[in-house]
Amino acid sequence: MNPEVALPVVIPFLFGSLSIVLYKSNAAQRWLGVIGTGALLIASIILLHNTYTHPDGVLTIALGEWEAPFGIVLVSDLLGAVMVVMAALMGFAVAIYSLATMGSEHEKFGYYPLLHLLLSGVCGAFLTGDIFNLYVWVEVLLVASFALLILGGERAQMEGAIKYVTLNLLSSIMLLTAVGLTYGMTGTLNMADLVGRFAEIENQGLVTVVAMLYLVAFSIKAAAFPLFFWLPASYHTPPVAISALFAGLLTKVGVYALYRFFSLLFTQDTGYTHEILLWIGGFTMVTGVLGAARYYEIRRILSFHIVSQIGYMFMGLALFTPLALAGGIYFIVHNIVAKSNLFLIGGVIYFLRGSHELKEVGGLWRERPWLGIMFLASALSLAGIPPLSGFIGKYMLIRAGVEAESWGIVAVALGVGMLTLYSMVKIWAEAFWKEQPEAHAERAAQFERTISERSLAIMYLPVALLAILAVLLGVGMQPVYEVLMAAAEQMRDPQIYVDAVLGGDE
Amino acid sequence: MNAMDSLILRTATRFLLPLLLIFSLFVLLRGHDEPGGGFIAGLIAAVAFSLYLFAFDASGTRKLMWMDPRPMLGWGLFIATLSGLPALFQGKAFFAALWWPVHVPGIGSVTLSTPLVFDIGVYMVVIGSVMAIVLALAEAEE
Amino acid sequence: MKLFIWNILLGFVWVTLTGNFTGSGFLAGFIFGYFVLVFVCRVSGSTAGYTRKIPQGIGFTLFYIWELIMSNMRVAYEVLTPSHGMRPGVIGLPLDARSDAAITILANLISMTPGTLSIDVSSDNRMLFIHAMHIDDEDALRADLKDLERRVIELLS
Amino acid sequence: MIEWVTLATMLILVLALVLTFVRLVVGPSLADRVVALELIALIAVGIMIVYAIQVERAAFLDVALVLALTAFMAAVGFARFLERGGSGHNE
Amino acid sequence: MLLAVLSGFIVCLLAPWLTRSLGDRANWVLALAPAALFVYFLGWVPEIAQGEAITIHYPWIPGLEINMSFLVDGLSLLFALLISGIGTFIIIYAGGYLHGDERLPRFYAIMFAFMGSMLGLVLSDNIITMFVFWELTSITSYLLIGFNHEDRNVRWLALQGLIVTVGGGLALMAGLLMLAVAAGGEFTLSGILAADGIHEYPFFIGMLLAILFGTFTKSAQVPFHFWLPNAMAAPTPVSAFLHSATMVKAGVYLMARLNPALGESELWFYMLGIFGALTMLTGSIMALRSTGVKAILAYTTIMALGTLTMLIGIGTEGAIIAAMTFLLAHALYKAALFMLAGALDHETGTKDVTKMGGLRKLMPITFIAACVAALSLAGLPPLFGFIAKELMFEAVLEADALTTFLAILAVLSAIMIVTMAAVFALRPFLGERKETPKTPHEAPLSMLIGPVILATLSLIFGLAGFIPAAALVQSAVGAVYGEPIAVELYLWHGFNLPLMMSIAAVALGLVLFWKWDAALALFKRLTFIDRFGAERGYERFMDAIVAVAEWQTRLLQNGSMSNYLITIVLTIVGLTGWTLLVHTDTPIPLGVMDFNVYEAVIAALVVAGALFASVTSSRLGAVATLGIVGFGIALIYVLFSAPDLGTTQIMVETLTVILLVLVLFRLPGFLNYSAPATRIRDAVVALSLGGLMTLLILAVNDVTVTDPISDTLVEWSEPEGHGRNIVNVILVDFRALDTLGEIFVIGLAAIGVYAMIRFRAEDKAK
Amino acid sequence: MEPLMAFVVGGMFAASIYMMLRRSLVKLVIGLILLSNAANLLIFTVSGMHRGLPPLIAEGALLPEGGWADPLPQALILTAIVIGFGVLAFAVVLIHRAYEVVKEDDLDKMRSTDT
Amino acid sequence: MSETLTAIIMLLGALLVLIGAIGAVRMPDLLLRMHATTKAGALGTGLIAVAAAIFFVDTGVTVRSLAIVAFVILTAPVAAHMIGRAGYFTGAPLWDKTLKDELRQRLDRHGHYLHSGLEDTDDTPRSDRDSQ
Ligand code: NA
Ligand code: NA
Repeated sequence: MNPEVALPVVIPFLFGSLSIVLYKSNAAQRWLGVIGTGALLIASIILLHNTYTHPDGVLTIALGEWEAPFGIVLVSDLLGAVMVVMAALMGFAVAIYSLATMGSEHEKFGYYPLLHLLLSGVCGAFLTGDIFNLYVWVEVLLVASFALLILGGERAQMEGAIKYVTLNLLSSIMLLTAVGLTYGMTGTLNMADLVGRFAEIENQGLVTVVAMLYLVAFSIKAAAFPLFFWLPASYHTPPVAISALFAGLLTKVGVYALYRFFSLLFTQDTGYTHEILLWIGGFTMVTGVLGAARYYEIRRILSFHIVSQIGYMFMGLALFTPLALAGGIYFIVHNIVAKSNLFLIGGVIYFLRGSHELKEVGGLWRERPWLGIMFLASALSLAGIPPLSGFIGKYMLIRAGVEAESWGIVAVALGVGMLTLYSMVKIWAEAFWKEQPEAHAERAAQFERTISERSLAIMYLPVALLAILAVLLGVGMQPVYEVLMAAAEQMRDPQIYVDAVLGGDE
Repeated sequence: MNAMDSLILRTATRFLLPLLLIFSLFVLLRGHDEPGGGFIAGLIAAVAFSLYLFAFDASGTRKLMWMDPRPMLGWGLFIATLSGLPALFQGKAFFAALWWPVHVPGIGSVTLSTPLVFDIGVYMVVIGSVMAIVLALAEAEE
Repeated sequence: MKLFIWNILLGFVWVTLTGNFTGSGFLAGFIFGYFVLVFVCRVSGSTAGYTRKIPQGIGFTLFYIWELIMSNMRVAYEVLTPSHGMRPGVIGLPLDARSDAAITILANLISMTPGTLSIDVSSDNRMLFIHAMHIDDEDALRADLKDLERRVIELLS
Repeated sequence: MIEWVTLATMLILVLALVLTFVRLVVGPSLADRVVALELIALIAVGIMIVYAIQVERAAFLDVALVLALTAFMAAVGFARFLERGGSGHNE
Repeated sequence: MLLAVLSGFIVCLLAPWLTRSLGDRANWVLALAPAALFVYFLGWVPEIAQGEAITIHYPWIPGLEINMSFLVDGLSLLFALLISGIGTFIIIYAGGYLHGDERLPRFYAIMFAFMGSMLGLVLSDNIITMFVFWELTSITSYLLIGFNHEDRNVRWLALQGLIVTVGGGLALMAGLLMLAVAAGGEFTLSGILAADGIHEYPFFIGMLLAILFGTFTKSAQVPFHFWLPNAMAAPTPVSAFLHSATMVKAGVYLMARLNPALGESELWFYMLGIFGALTMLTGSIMALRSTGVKAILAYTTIMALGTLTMLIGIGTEGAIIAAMTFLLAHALYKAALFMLAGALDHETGTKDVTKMGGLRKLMPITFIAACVAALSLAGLPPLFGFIAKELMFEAVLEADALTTFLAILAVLSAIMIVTMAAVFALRPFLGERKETPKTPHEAPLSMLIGPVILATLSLIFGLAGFIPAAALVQSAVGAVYGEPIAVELYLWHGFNLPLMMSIAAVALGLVLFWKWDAALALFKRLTFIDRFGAERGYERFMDAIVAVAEWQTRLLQNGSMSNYLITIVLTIVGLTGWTLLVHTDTPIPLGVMDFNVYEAVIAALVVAGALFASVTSSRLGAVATLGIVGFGIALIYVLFSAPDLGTTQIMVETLTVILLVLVLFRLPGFLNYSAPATRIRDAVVALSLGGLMTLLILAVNDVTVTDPISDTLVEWSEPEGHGRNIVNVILVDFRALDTLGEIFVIGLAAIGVYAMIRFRAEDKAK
Repeated sequence: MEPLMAFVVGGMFAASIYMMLRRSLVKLVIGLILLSNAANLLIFTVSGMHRGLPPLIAEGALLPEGGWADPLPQALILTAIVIGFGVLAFAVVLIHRAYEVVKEDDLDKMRSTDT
Repeated sequence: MSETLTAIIMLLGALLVLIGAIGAVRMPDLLLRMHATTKAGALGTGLIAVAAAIFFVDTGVTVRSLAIVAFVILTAPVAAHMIGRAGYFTGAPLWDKTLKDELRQRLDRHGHYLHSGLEDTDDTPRSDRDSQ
C-alpha cells in the first residue's frame, strides 16, 4: 500500500471542496489555490521520486483495501508519475499567475475550486488503473473545464463552449461505450487484468475493433485530425490563465490515455493500429500547423499549434520503439511547459497592450527585453530550436523515425517544425520587433497604466519559471532522459505493470 | 401575484413536502441494504424542494433549505472526501471502510460507518447541486 | 397539537416504510419526523389541520374510494361507447368552504368524482371552476357538488 | 395460473401504453402530451408492480413507489412552463 | 576546450552589463575575449600542424549520444582561428560603427552568442552537438539581421534568411541522423569518418541530398542564394562577420568535413561541382548588376562560396588544396572589404558606389586598405588571393569530368570579379568628389584597425605563402582530403594554362570595368532574373502555404457544428466499422431472440419515442417524448433486474424535464434549418452509427465471459461490505472512488451553471 | 433479449445523432440526452440481461437467492447516469445562456469563434 | 384464494388503465381526455397495487403498496388540476359540443387574476389561506 499514490487526487479534492465551502472569501480561495497546488506539486514530486526509486518502478494503492482486480487501484508507473508532476507544475504556475490576472468576479464564481478539481481529474486520469474510473476522471476534468470555459459569460465563450461541450460529450460517450463493450467482452475493468483477459479472447479482431473505439474517443480528447474542431473553436475564448491550463493539460489526457491503452492493452496488431496512429499523427501535424499559419491572433495561433504538436505525440506512440516512446513522452512534457508558457506570455502581452491581435500590438522588444527573452525561450523551444527542450523531443522522434525508416512521417515532422518556427517568428516579429501601431497606441498605454508593477512581477514569476524549465529541459536533459527511457522500457514490457498490480507483492 | 399561484398546489405541497423529505431520509439510510442510497435520496429531496419552489417561490425555498446550496454541496464534497481518510490512521488504504456498531437506547443497534458518512456526503452534494441549479434558474426567471 | 399529530403520522410513515413495527422503529421515525417538521415549519408555518379527526378521516377515505369507483365506471362507459353522448361544459361553483385545506380537498375530490374535473379556484378563493362531462341537468350536478362540499367542511371542522 | 394472469395483465398494460403513446405523438397541444405522459407514468407504475408479482420480488415495488411519488412533478413542471408564457401549441 | 567554446555564451551573458559599465571602451575590453581565444587556438597550431587530430569528450546527454565532444584538426583549427581572429576585429569595429547606439549591449550579447555557436559548430565532433550550434547560428543570425527591426522590410528579410537556413537545417538533421545510422550508430564525426559501409546504406542518395540541402541553404548555393544579399540588411559588422567570413561558410565547412566520408560518390561530385560552379557564376553576374557597396561584396561572397563548393566537389588533391587556400584568402580580404564598406557607408551616409567619388584624399587609409584587399579579391599578385585563384584554375582543369564547363564558368566569373574589385576599390575614391548625405572624413581607429591588419595579412601571406601553408593549410587539407598531403604555396608557379586564364580574366575584367556603366545599364534591364529568380520562388512558396492554410481551414474548421459532427461520426464508423468488417474472422451472429411480447413493445416504444423526438417539429413534444423514453428505459432496467437503476433513471428523468421546462420557454421553437437532401444525408450518417452500434453489441454478445470480477464482489458484499444491496455496496465501498468522482462532477456542473446564470447578470446589475 | 436490445440501442444512437445534426440548439441538447441514455443501455445490454434476479441479498442470507444479475454494470450505469445528469444539466443551461447571449438558435450561425 | 383475488383485482386494474388509455386516444378535447386518464389511470394503478399487497402477504409490502395507492390518489388530481388549468388558460380548444363556459371571461387580460364574480358581495372573514 502506497498512500502517496492517492495524494495527487485527494489533495485537490480537499482543497477544491474547501474552496467551495469558503465561497464567500476570495482571499481564502487565493491562499488555498496557491497552497493547494503547491502541496500537489510537492506530493507529485515525491510520488515520482518514490516511483523511480522503487525496484519495479510501479507503485499501487488498492482503494478501500479491495485488492485488484476487484476494487479500484491507482497505479503510478513512470509514465503516470511524470504526467502527474507536469499537471501539478502547471497547476502551480497557473495558480500563481492567476493571483495577478484573475478578476474578482471569476474568483467569486468558483475559479479556484474549478482549478483544483480540474487538477484532480487530470491527476486521477493519469493514475488510475481502472478503465471505468478513467472515464469518471475524464468527466471530472471535462466538467471542470466546461465551467472554466464559460466563466465570464462572453458571447465568444458561449459559442465556443457549445462546440467544446458537444464534441467532448460525444467523445465521452464513445469512451463509455467502449468501456461497456470491454466489460461485456472480458468481465473486468482493471487494466492489468484486461491484459490477460484480452489475450484469452478467441476473436482477436474484436479486441482491435474495441481498440478503434478507444482510439476515436481519446483522439477527440487529444484534438487529433480529423476530430480536433472543438479546440480551435474554444481555446481562445476564456481568460488566458485558463487557456494556458487547458493548453497544458487537457489534450494531454487524451494523449496519455492513448499511450496507456496502446502500449498496455492494444498491442495485438500493432501493424494495423499503430499504422493508423501514424497517419493520424501526420495529418494532425500538418492541419494544425497550417491552421496556425492563417491567423494573426496570438491565442488562435497557439491553439492550432496545440493540435499540430499533438501529431508529434502520436508519432512517438505510433513508431513504438523505446526511443520513440520516450521521445513522445518527452514531447508531451516539453509541450506542456512551452505551450502553456506561451499562453501565459500572451496574457502578459494582453495586459500590457490590451489586445491579442498581432496587428494591434508591438514594441515589446525595445521596452521589455526580458519578456522577449522568455518568449524566445518558449517559442523557439516549441519550434524545436536547439538546445531548447523542443529540439530534444524532435530529435528523439526524428531519430526514431529514421531508425524505423518511416520517411513520410520524418519529412512531415521536419516540415511542420519549420512552419511552427514561421508562426512563432510571426508573433515575435509583430509583437516584439514591430513598433506599437499608432492606431492602437492609446489603448495600449491605457492598459499598461492600469497594470501595476507588482501584478506584472507576479505574472513574470511563473513565466520565468517555465521559460527556465524550457531551457533546462533541453540543456540538462540527461536525468530526464533516464527517467523517460525507463518509462518507455516499462511501456514496452506490460508484464511489469501487470505484475505490480496483480502480483500482490504487498 | 405569482402567475403560477395555485391554491391547490400550495396546499398539496405543504402536505407532500414532509412526506417526501422523510421518504428521502428513509431511502438514504436503508440504501446499503435495499434499493436506494445517497444519490437517489438526494434526488428525492431535491424534487421535494423543487416542488416547493414551483408552488411558492425561490426566496421561500432558500429559507426552507436553511443552508445555501453552494456551501451545502461544498460541505458534502468535503465530508465525502474526508470519509476516505480515517482509514489512513489505521494504516489502511484510502476509503477502507470502518464500522462502528453503536447501541442507541430506544432505537437499538445502529451501525455507523464511513460508507454511511460517505453516502451522507453524496446526499448533501446532490441536494446542494440540484438546488443550486434550479434556484439559480428560477431566480433568473424572476 | 397539530404538529404533534403530524409528527406521530410521520413516525407511522417511517415505521411502515421500514417495515420495522417495533417501539424503537417508531421512536426513530418519530425523531426523524420531528426534525423534518422543525425543518419544514420554519418556513411554511403551520401545516394542515384536517388530520385531527382520524376516525372521521377513515370514514371519509372509504367514501372517497367509493366515489372513485363510481367515477371510473361512468368514465369507462363514456370511453367505450361508440358515440359521444356527452354534453360538457365549464361551470363556476360558489364556495362555502374557506380554509385552504378544505378547498384543496374539495377540488381534488371533485376531480376524482364522476364526470367532473376541477380547473381552478378564483383568486379570492370564493369560486371553484369545474369542467363537467354532462351538464344536461346542471342543478342536480350543483346539488351533488354542494353535498360533497358539506361533507368536507364537516370533516375538517 | 398467476403466470398467465400476470402475462395477460402485462399485455393489457402495454396495449394501454401503446395507445397513450399515440396520444403523446399526436398531441396536438402540449397539455395533451403531458396528460399522456402522466398516464404513461401511471402505467409504468402498474407494470412494475405486476412485474414484482410475476417474479415474486417485492424489491421492485420500491421503484414503483418512487415513480408514483415523483411522476406528477413533470406535470407540475410543464404546467409552470405553460403558465410562464411558453406556448402550448405546435411550435 | 569546453570553456573555450562556451566562453562565447558566458561573455554573451556578461556583455550587456559590461557594455553599460564600460561605456565607450567596451569594445576594446570585450575584444579581449576573442583575442584570448585566438591566442589559445594559436597554441594548438604546432601540434595540429603535425597532422594530429585530437578529440576531447565531455558528456552532456550521453543517453541520446549528444555530447560535448570536440575534434581539433587542421580544418576545425583553421576555422576557429578565423572566427576568433576576425571576431576580435569585428568587436572592436562594432564599437565604432554602432557608437552611441542604445542597443549596443544587446548587440554584443547576440554577437558573442553567435561567436560561441560558430566555434561550437566547427569544433564539434558530435554531429548532434554540431547541429545544435548550427541552428544557433541561424537564430542568432536572424536576430542580428533584424537588428533594425522597426523597419518592416528588415523584418521580412530576416525572416527569409531564417526560413531558408532553418529549413535547410531540418533536412540536415534528417541527413545527419541517417548518416549516423549508415555509419552503424556513430554520432561523432571522427567515428563517421572512420566508419565503413556508409555508401552501402540503402538510403544513401536520400541522405546525401538531405545533407546537401542543409549545406547549400546555409552556404547560399544556387538556388538558395537569394537570402544572403538580403541579409545585408544587418549592420555591417554583422555582414562582415556572419555573412561573409564565418556563418555562411558553415555549409562549406560541413561539406569539407564530410568529404572523406561521402566524397567518393559520383552524386557528390556532380551536385557540388555543378551547383558550385553555377553559384560561382551567379554570384559574379549578380555582383556586376549591383551598385551598393555591401551588395557587391555579398554577391562576390556567393561567388566565393560557389567556388569553394565546386572545389570540394572536384575533390582532387589540388582541388582540396585550392579550396583551403581560397577559404583562407577569402576570409582575409572579404572581412577587410566589408569593414571598409561599412566605413564608407558610415562616413558618407550612402551605400551606392555610383554616388561616391573622390574620397581618396579624405579617407586615405581606407583607400589604400581597400586597394590591397581588392587586389586579393581580384586575384592579382602579389596577394594571397592570387595564389588561391591560380590553384583554383589548376584544380578545375584537373577535374575528372565537366572540365570544360567548369573552366569556362571559372574564367567568366573571374572576369567579372576583377571588374567588381576594381569598381569597389576605385570608384569611390578616384574621380571627382561627389556630394554625399554625410560629410566624410577618415573612419575612427576602431573601424580601421581590422581592415588594415587583414589586408596586410593578405599581402604577407601572398609574399610568404609557406607561412599559411605550413601552419594551417596543410593540416586542413589533410583533414578534408582524408590523408596527409604536402602543401606548398608560391606566387610563381610557372607559365602555364591557369596563368594564361588569369591574364585573360584580368584583361577582360579591366575592359569591363572601363565599360561598367554601360554593362550595368544593360544588366539592370535584364529584369527577368528578378521575375524568375529563386527569391520569387521563395515568395510563391510562402504565399502558397498561406493559401493552402486558408483553404484547409475553411474546409475543416468552418464553424458548422453539423459538419464537425458528421466528420467525427464518419471517423468513428469508418475506423471501427472497417476494422469490424476486415479484422474479425467470424461473421457476427444474431444471437438468441428470447423475449416476451411486452418487453418487445416497451423496447419498441423507447425507440419510437427517440425517433419521434428526432423528427418532430414540436419542441415540447420532443421533451415530453424524452420523458417516455426515460420511463421506458427505467422499465427495461426494472424488467431486467436493476431496481436501483430504474429508480435513478426515473428521478433523473424527472429532474431533467424540470430543468428543460425551466429553460426552454426562453428558447425559440424548432425551426427547420435544413433542406430535404441534407436531412437524407444526416439520416444516412445517423443510421451508419446506429448500425455500427448494433453490430458491436451483437459481436460482443457472442463472447462468453467466464468469471467476471463481479462474482467476487457479490460474494464479498454481505460478509465484507456489510451491505445487502450489492449495487450500493459497490457504489459506496468497492468503487467509492468512482462515486466520489461522480459527485464532484455534479458539484462542478452546479458551480458552472451557477456561474453561467449569475456572472453576467450581476455584471449588468453594476 | 440482447439481440433485440442491440437494435434498440442502435436505433437510439441513430435518432440522437440525427437530432444533433438538426442545427437547432434545443435539438442538440435533447440529442445529447438521448445519446447518453443509449450508451447506458448499451452497457446494460452487453453485460447480459436477466429477468427477476436483482442483486439484493435477503436478510440473513449471504448471496442473492437463485442467482443474480451482474451488479457491477448496474453500478457503472448508475454512476454514468448521474454523471450524464450533471453534464447535461450544464449543457441545458449552456444552450439557454448561449441563446440569451447570441440570440440565435441556428448552430450554423454561431461561427464567430471559428472563422 | 389470495392468488385468485390477486388475479382478479390485477386484471381489473389493468383494464381500468386500458380504459383510461382508450379515453386518452378517443376523447375529443383536452379536458375530456383528462376525465378518462385521471380517474381510470389512478384507480387502475391503485388496484394493481392492492393486488400486490394481497399477493405478497407481507406487512412491509402491504404498507408499500398502500403508500403507492395513497400517493397516486393524492397526486393525480393535483397534477390534473395543474395541467388542466394550464392547458385551458393557454387556449386548448374545447370540443365544439361544449355547452357553456363560465370561466373564460373571468380571467383578466394579463392572466394574473381570476375573478370569482362575487367580488361585490360581502366579504367573509379570511382564513389563513393567504399565509405563505
Ligand atoms: Na499543447
Ligand atoms: Na458478452
